[in-house]
This record gives sequence, C-alpha cells and structure tokens, in this order.
Amino acid sequence: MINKVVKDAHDAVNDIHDNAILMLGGFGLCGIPENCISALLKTGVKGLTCISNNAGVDDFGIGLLLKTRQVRKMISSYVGENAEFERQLLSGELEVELIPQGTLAERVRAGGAGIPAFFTPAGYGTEVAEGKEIREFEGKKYLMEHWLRADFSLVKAWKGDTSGNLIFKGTARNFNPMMATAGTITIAEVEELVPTGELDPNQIHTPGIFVHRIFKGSGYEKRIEQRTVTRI
Amino acid sequence: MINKVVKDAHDAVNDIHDNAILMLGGFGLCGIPENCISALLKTGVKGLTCISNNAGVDDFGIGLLLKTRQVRKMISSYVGENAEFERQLLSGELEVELIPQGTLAERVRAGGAGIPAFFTPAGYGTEVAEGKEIREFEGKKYLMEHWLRADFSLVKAWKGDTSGNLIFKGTARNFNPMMATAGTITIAEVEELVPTGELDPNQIHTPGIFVHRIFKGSGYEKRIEQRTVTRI
Amino acid sequence: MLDKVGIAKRIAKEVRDGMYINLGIGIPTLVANYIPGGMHVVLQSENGLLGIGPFPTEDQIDPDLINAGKQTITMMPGAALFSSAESFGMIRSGKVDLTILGAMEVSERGDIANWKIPGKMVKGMGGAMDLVASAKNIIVAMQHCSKDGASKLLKKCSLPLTGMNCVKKIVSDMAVLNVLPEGAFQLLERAPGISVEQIKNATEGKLIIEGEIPEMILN
Amino acid sequence: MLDKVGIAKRIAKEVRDGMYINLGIGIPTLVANYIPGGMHVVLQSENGLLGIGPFPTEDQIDPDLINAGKQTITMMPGAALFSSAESFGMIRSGKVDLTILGAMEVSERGDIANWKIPGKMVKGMGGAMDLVASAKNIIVAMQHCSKDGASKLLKKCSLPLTGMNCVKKIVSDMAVLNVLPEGAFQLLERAPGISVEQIKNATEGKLIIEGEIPEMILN
Repeated sequence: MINKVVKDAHDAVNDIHDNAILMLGGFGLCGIPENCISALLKTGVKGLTCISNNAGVDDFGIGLLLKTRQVRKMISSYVGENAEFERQLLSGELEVELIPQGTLAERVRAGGAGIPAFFTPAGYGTEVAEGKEIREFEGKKYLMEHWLRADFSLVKAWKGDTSGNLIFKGTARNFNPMMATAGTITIAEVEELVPTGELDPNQIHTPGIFVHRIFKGSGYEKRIEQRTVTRI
Repeated sequence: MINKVVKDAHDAVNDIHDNAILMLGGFGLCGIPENCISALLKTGVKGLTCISNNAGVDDFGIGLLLKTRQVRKMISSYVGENAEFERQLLSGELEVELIPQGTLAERVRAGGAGIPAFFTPAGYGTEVAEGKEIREFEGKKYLMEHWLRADFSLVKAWKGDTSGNLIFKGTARNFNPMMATAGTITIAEVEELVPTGELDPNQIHTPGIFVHRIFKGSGYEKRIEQRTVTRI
Repeated sequence: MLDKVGIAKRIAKEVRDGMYINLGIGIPTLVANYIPGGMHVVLQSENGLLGIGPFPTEDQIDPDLINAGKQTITMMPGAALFSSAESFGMIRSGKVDLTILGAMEVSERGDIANWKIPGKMVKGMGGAMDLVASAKNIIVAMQHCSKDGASKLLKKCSLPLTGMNCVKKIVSDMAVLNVLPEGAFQLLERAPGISVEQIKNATEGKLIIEGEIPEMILN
Repeated sequence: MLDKVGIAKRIAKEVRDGMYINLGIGIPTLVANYIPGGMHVVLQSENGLLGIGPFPTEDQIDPDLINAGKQTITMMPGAALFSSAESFGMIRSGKVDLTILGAMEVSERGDIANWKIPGKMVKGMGGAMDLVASAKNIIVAMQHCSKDGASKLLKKCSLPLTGMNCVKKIVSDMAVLNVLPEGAFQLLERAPGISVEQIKNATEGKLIIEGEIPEMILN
C-alpha cells in the first residue's frame, strides 16, 4: 500500500496557496477539521474560497478564519450563528453563495464521481433556479446543477490508516466522505492513526485512493453548539 | 423500529407480477439473490425485465429464469458465459440492452437518489451515444443518461436486522446497495438475520428505510465462476 | 388558539405506524414527544441518521452525535448512519414518508416561504428546499396570522419561496386545513374555542368550508 | 515477437511507485506478476475493491471475493471494499492513475475498439467504456497484426468503438508506441529481433520514426 502519512497539520496544509478553493467537512461544529483550521490560521493564507455546509461560530471552526479575514467567499447551505460573518457580509468584505443542502451534498458527490452535471428538483420555482436550465422529467420540473471540486479538501475522520483509508463516527460523517472524493489534494486528520491492515476492509467509509495526506490530529475540542439533555 | 421480516423467499416474491421490472444485485454469480431467484422459478411469473450487471450462467443465477423463459428483457453490461441466453437472443425471443457498467451503476444510483438524469463521459463517440444528448463541460464531451428504477429490487446481503438494515461482505456488495435504493419494493435476503439493535449503526451499508421485506435465506450455493488458486 | 405544544400534539395525530419522518427545527421537533406509544416510526435527521432517539443524559452526551438542529441526541436501536449525500438521496427519492416543517407563509397553491425575509440577514435555506421539493407528504406547522394580525395563509406568498406546490396539509394555531391541488385551503378542523368565522377572517387565500367543521381532538 | 508474458513484462516497466492501477482481463492481468518488488502500487477491481492480492490458496478461497474477471482473489493489507457506483465514481473522477487493457484495434487518433465484432455474439462492454472515457493514462496491450497479417494499428478503426481519443500508449508484440494528440503512432521501441521496417509494414496508421529506435529491455 501507499504511505500517505505527513508529520502534522502544518506539513499537511503548508502548501495551500492564496485564493485556493477549499472544501471543509463537518455539519455545524460536528466533524470539522479542527487541526487543519488551526494550522491555516498560522500559515496566514488569504483569499480562500471555503465550501462547507456551515461557517462555524464566532470563535470556533471556520469562524476563526473569518475573524482573521482569510476567507474571501463562503459556499454553504446555512451560515447562522456567526456575528462576525454577518458583519463582513453586510459590509461587502465577504462573498457568500447559498446552496440547498442536498444540492450542495450532491454537487460535491458529483465532483468526486466525475459527473459534471445532474438534475435535482430542489429550488425549482425559487430564486435558486434563476439562470439555471430547467427540464421536465415524468411531469416534474428539475434544475440542472454542476459539480463542485476543490484544490484542497480538508476532512476529519475518527480512524484512519497509513494508506489513507478512513472511518467516520456518528453524525460526524456528514459531508466528509463526499468532500474527500472531490479534492485535487485531500487532507485527512484523524483521531486515531493505525498501521495499514488494521482496519476491516468492509468497514471503510472512504477508500485511501481519495486521500493524499493523513495525520493524527491532537487536542480535539469537539465543541457542542446545542447542548440538549434529558432531565431525569 | 419497523419490522420488515417476511417468512421466506416465497412470501417475499409472491406478489411480483407478470411483466414486472426487476433489479437483481450481484456481479457474475457473486452476491446474487439465490433464494429469490429460486422462488421466482416456482411462482412462474413471466415477461420479466431484469436489470442486472450480468445474466448468470446456463444453470445458475438469472440463467435459471432464462431457461424457463420467464425473462423478456435483460438490461446488463456483460452477458457472456451463457449459451441459452445467446440462443434466445439470436432467435429474437429475448431482448437485451447493453449499458456500460459504470453508467449502469450510476443510473441505478440516480434512481435511488431522486436524480432523473446526469452526464457521463462513458460511451461518447460510440454507438452507446446514438440518440443521446451530448454536452461539453470544460472541453470534454458527455452523454446525458437517465435514472433506472424497478418495481422490485432483489438484493443479497451478508447480515441484516429485522428493521431492514444491511451489511454486505467482500465484493458481494457490488450493485446491491444501489439497487436496494432504487426499488419501489426492495426485498433483501440475508445469510444472517439478527434482532434490531445488534448491528453497529456506523457499519451499516444500506439503511433499513430502503428495504421493505427481509428474510433469512438458506442453502446458499455461492457458485464460483473462475476458481483461480495460487499453487504453493 | 393552540400553543406550540398544541400544534405539535395535533400533528402527532397524523403520524401512522411504520412511517419514516423528517422533523424540522422548532415546533416540528416537539412532535416526537407526542407520537402515541406502540407506534413504530423512524425519525430521519438529514445530517446523516435514521433512528433519532431522545436527548442524552449528561453522561451520554456525544459531540459526534447531533441532529440537524445541531442538538446533542442519542440513537434508537436499529439506527443507521450515513453521509449527507446518501441522506438527501433518500429524501429526493421519496423514501421519507412524512416531512413536518415550519413556515412563514403558505399560498393556496401549496407554495411555501420559510427561509428568507428581504432586508434581514439571510442565513440560508439549509435542507428545506430539498425537503419540500421531494417529500411525498408535507405538513406545515405555523401561526395562522402574524403578530399584527395579517394572514399567513395567502393567495400568493409575499416572501421568497422555498418551494412550489408542495404543502399538502397545514396545522396552524387556529385550524387544520388541506391544501387542494386546484388551489385552495380546505378547512378540516377548528382549534378549541375558535369559530369558523374567525378562521375565515384570518385566511387571505381561497378557503373552502363544507358542512360542519368539527373542533379538533387533541388527546 | 513478444509473447503475452513479454508484453506484460514490458508494460510492467511503465508502472511507477504510488500508482493506483486498473488491470483489464487477459494480458493486463499478467502485468501484476512483473511489477518490481519494493514498488508500492494498489490494484483496483471495478466490481468494488482497492488492493487486489494474489490468487488464494485452496483453503483461502472465498466466493464472496472475486475480481472483475470473476476470478477468486485475496485482499492486500489496507484493502478497501465499496459498491460499483463508488468504484466507477473513482474511475470517472480520474483517481485511478493507470488503466491497462487489451484492444482489437487502435487508431492513430487513439480511438480504441475492443468490445464488439459485427456478426458475432455481442457479450457487452462491461466497464471498458467507462474506463477508457475517464482514465488519465491508458496503455493498451495488443497484437500488432491479426492472424492473417492485417494491421490492427489503423488510420481509423473498422470495428465499433469503445472510446475516442483515449489511448496514450501501446505495447504490442512488435513495438512500444505513443499515440500523439495530432493523430499518429510514434515508434519508441522495437521488440527483440524486430526491425523498424517490419513495424512500418505492420502499421497502417501514420507512423512517426525519429532517430535510432532502441530495442526494448525487458528485465
């Protein structure tokens, strides 16, 4: 097998250049590449386009990169929970493109599956359809949507092996598997990095062919946005 | 959870009607729904359209249904290894539609994902492209292909639970997961049927929402087409 | 007038045994609490889970297990996890039997607006556009009127749409109504203490009232 | 003239460390036997496996583990299993670095025909059309001429095509050739004992011969 291990987050993201297009896995703050984001704060790369379902919160996740003005454009389905984001958007410092969540997921999946365009019903009859080709199939209207791909995809997995095979945990899977397929360079940070051969081939969520660099992350905070409990 | 268990193969396939469109999982004879095929031989249903990557061999798999003339049309990517198939095809008793394997897989996946059409490069410049819409994206030519769906999808899994969650084994996974998503009624036969709650939610390949009926199959033959061994 | 819990209770009566259900944020989430015991349903969370369980106890909390509202949750036995692409695949292909979500406006043709208010910060549509475009059966939980008394059941939505011709049923604080394909709200039930006349006055869109309209039964 | 093993050995020299490779049925499958030790490559099987291992011993045989040629196989440590849709997803998106497959004809423009002979029973294209339409780098293993001496390296294919403008390199029993984008075969190497003149005579399509053409080195 092919060894994909890099030393740490800095080595993994160090060549991400100004104005790069990134994909970042995660839903809310669940399953986000915390270590890669921290490393990007340090490299100071600027003008990033970030494709990510959400934009983090003011002091965590992509919100950290917004605060340092490293992000030029966000492509997301929902960007609430972030005051700095709102300020930059209203002042015109930040560009934002909102995409229905299922369309976003499918466009990323298409990027990783070599499908340049497909039809989806989401957004027909709404402003999302403006300027898009509309087709009827079996009496229902659909929009044509295009693939999304990235220069670098940053994903977070639970376990990974040195060949780049990944296993996610719980709902931290979310956008990570598709994004792993759609990056020219895919960087995976994992909580547990095991030697090749230790993961069951039948349980792998992302085959190593999609992963170019892998490292063991550290100090995961895994912040919770809505701490809801059952009172007994 | 919702109980999907039926008694046996006969109960699972008994309402499959003449001229139904079926999908059958498997690649070669690997991962095919052996028990469902046997039960269809007994119900004697006729005029079937079978969407399946291959057509079995003379005396096993879909080949059995060809011998009894229960199949009107095959939609496949490769149909070798079957003399009776060849005879029926040349005599005009059987219709066959050949589709590139990746296009077949993606069309079935699209059927189960609510995507009525998509673009793929496979077959551009060949007779597969005849009559199809051609589009250029980023300088490369693609064909528009449509989704495939079935009245009944017959899939074979390794383990399943009473809620219909499925886990496949080895390369017996192949077309089974997509076909499970694309059936109006999806019938799963499994080698091992466990109570709901026994499968790890993180290891499930096909969520139970796609499966309408499940039963424990018996007497699996798992015939091998090309027995190749390393001589030590 | 029903409160939020009342609306949730009434919607819970629409649930049938064996259903796969997606519950939106807000009132729809409350519906889970009132589904009759013994009924087997599976709740879908579009971020990648079938089989949402109750909120966790303090020692069960897992930051890697949240619902689409980003709340910590648990899983029911028989749950399954998957990616966002697979999740919306099952939504688009109509495998989810019932979608319950909130709305700011609904039109008599079943158009729904629930994601954007011009002049206000736009947070995004999340999964709402995918859900309304694909669900076989959509029930909307909403207030019949705005705070200043203006109807939210309209001839035509004034806000940017989330989807067209998709809402099948509305449970408001005042009434239960079907949305008919020909473009009308059909009054089915009144909230306790609310008269047909009050509902008429609160509904701008075409309202069809046939025969005696019963008061809803909540328990 | 090279035999099948000779062609496989020469193709094996095109393999680079770190490659993901899809090997077609026939001669291409043999290539795996000649990849230099110490080189780390991963073999993809389009029915859903990365990391094909050697054929099993009798007691290792598993009917649930086969390659795209339906042969029983084993898995290498670090292997991964997936569905056919995911498999062709990675093929279409160019993640497979090298595709090696057989051909009945190749044209000087890189068109390939390898699935159908008019008048003969058509078995199907399997995954070949997807592979040739998507692979970044395609090497074809083939006989330079048919049994009756007719060239198979043509101006234009006479058989129904599998794909257009896709073949980058050919290793035949007589030569190694690049297929140039402008539409020509560029002779790179001669098989042991084969002269440039013989290759000229065996090639119907435009052949470019520049400078001295070395004999190939097989080991």
